[in-house]
Amino acid sequence: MLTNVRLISKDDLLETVQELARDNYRLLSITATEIAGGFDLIYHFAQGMTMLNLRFSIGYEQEVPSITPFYFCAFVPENELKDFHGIKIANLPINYRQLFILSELTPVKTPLAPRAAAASGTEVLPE
Amino acid sequence: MSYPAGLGIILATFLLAPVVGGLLTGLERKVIARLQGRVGPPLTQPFYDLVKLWHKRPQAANRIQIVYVYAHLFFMVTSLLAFLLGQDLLLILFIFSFATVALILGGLSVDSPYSRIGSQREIIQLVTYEPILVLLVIAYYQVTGSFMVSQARSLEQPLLFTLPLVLISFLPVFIIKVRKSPFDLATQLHEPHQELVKGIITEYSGPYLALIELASWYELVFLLALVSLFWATNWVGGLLLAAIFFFAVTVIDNITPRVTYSWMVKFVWKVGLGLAVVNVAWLYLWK
Amino acid sequence: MAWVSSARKRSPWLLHYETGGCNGCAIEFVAALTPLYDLERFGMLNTGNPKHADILVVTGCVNARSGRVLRNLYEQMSEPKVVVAVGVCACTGGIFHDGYNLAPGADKVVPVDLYLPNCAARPEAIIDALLTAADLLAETRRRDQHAHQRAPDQQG
Amino acid sequence: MKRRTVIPFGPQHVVFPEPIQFRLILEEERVVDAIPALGYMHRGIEQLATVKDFTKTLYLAERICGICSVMHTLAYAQAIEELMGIEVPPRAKYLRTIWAELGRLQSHLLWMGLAADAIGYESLFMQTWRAREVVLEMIEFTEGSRIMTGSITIGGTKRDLHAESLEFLLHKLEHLEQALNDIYPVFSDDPLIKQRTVGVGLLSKADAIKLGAVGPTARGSGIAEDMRLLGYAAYGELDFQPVVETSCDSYGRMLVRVKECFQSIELIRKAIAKLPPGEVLVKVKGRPEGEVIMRIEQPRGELLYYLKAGGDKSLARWRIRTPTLSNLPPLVHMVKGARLADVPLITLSIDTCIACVER
Repeated sequence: MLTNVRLISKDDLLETVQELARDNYRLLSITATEIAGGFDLIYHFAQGMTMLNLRFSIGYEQEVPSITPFYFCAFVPENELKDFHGIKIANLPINYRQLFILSELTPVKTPLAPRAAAASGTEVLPE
Repeated sequence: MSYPAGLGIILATFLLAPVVGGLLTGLERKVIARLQGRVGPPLTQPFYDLVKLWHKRPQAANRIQIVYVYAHLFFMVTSLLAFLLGQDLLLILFIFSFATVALILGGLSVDSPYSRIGSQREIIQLVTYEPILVLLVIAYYQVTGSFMVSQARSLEQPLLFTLPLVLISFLPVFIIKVRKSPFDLATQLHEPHQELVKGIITEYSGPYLALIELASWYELVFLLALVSLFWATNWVGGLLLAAIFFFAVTVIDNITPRVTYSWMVKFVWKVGLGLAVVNVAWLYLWK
Repeated sequence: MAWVSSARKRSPWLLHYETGGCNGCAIEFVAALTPLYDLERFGMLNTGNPKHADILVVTGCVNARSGRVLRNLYEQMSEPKVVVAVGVCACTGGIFHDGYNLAPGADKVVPVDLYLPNCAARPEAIIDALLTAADLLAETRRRDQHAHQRAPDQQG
Repeated sequence: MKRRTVIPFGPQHVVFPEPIQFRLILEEERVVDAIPALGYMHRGIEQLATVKDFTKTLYLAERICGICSVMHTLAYAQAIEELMGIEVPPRAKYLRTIWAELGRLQSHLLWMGLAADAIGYESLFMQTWRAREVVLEMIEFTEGSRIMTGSITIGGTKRDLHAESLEFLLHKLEHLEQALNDIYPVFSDDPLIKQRTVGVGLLSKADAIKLGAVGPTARGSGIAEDMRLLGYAAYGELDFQPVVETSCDSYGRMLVRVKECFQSIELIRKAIAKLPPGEVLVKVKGRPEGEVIMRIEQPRGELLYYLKAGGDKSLARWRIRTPTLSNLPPLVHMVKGARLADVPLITLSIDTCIACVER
């Protein structure tokens, strides 16, 4: 089951992540799920065998700050969020512009967020 | 040398050398397969490859590339021919190097990063082994008093007894030239596992690749002939020496991984060049 | 000429491209090169260079991005050439056929001569398919250029 | 400024059979930057799971990756079982452990062969793959197929092992151990292999934590993390310690994998000795509901599943975070500053599985 969940708000994210980085937590992944009117975001961290999940929800139009200043490896899941859900990430240093795994030839934009597909207006640049 | 004998050698070079070279290549692939616990291709496999490549539709990146392939083959055949006719060793090795240079120029003439970097590595290889070849010629001159290859046959004792270390230092040169592991940096003909795909020959296809393959057979025969020079007084001894060299290289190829070029330069210059210099110095001081 | 086609039959050089899918067939293809199966005894070499190859072995389902690479590789090979689709993904798209990113089968991108539907294709089956492909190679056919179907990037 | 060359490394490349592209920016033969380009294998499995029946998604899970197919079915089955509250019979748990370890063996042997191949060591490549065929023989004998076995299902396993199968396994394990004993000293002591691997692709422990390395990549950098210690399947009852190397380079990561092969053989032997009698499959009824996170140790490292189900026929969300995806940032870090000749080996040293990465 989903255990050890800490509910936070979007504004607390960077501060919390900074604390976790100081305590030598590892970033496992970031999961987004489309819910009514927006996305449910879970940041999975682990220290040894124990997991810690940070959870908060955002609306379609809201921007999430990138946590790459503390965890450089976050650019991989954050680019995935952009690809599959069309979530807007602020200050992403390595930005594939929605072409990380999907290509400009893919007929579907944001395949894991069908309800948001129409709302996604991000510019797609050719490779 | 009499006129008919010379004609015979020329004919043998053109007709027999590719057959021998092809069969040796086939044998080598078979031996490698057996060492790896596989059955391996038939002995005549290189000939099938050659015929097939020759009849593929030609595709070339540019014209000049084709010129260089023909130049490569021409210089390779010429060096073997001059060797068998007993000509000047210095000249022969010069022509031989020119064959390699032609291949390098061909590799550099196309705009492909693999081919370019392969050519750069080939240049490094050329620089690595050329001093050893020069020392070989110097040592040869010291012993025989002449640069002519035919001189070796009239010696009282084989060159091997006076130049053993030079022969050993020739081994890395041989491995570099036949593009075998651990020095298969620029390209490989039959093993595809390379970070540069095919290196210097990446951009050649069809008939042009067939020509390179044919040149590599001439090259193999030439190098083996050069080895047999160390026991030129007796043809059995020369043949035996060449056979030992051939199998040693095949086994070494099988039991070593590829090294990096900086390591290759260090190793060949330290060990190979060192041994050759010691041999030459010894000849100067004691003989 | 008989001896040319005989040489072609005995010396097909392979180019393997994994377009997508799960790697199962790709690994089985590599396994076919190793001592237990040993493709080299039929004169087959895995060249890895499209300019040297005769047979293009496609494993896995073709997606939007890899289709273009596959097409590119195919066009770099010089005639005569044969394409073998190994595994059900390369033949029809397999279990992923209704995915949003896929072309249903490699034949939507390059003309495929031989289909080997299997999940995952066994090395024995791959050897059989490649030997049949070598026979096809021996019949020097010139393929109709119009038979080339459009790549997914050209589809609307 | 030095002249820069850009080499497209992949997507079609002989060294690894999988398509990933690295645009390597070179100064002479030294890599100054590497830009990974993914997407050559993307199939959209996460999306397919939201439209397919959750029992059929099991087969989709198996086909995420052909090398660790057992691991994916195991993780998926365990996640669904946890959601639905199913207790798996103990015999099935042990069988799952045996198969998972066989899968790890064949994956590690495959990797060892490809690594030998990447540095041009033909003969060693052939010998390792010959040993791998022994493992595949065991897998085929006990599971019915070489790659896609379909032997693990929701609620247990589809097959049971009889006494003669177990005897066959033990017999073949001895063969395998002998072959590995021959191979091991080559990997650990051969001077030229050491020359190519020691000090190549350095990843310090601090970097490994910061960049999120998992599995053998992390264990090669001195992090003793192994998800098997969580005690899923029957691992809780089998005593073992994770293999850790502290040299932080390609050599360390290579040794971790070679040593883990011996560990897997030991684990299979222990599991066979302790194998309890009884049923192997329980009936599954109903539909999953809720959220679950499943962490499993794949051959390549930690696999993370997040499943969300709303009591429907299909899942609401299936998030797959595979080990290679997590190991990509460390890889990019390691490749910078390396020589071109070392790039294939460094890339392989994290055991890239692009099929897993792109789903």
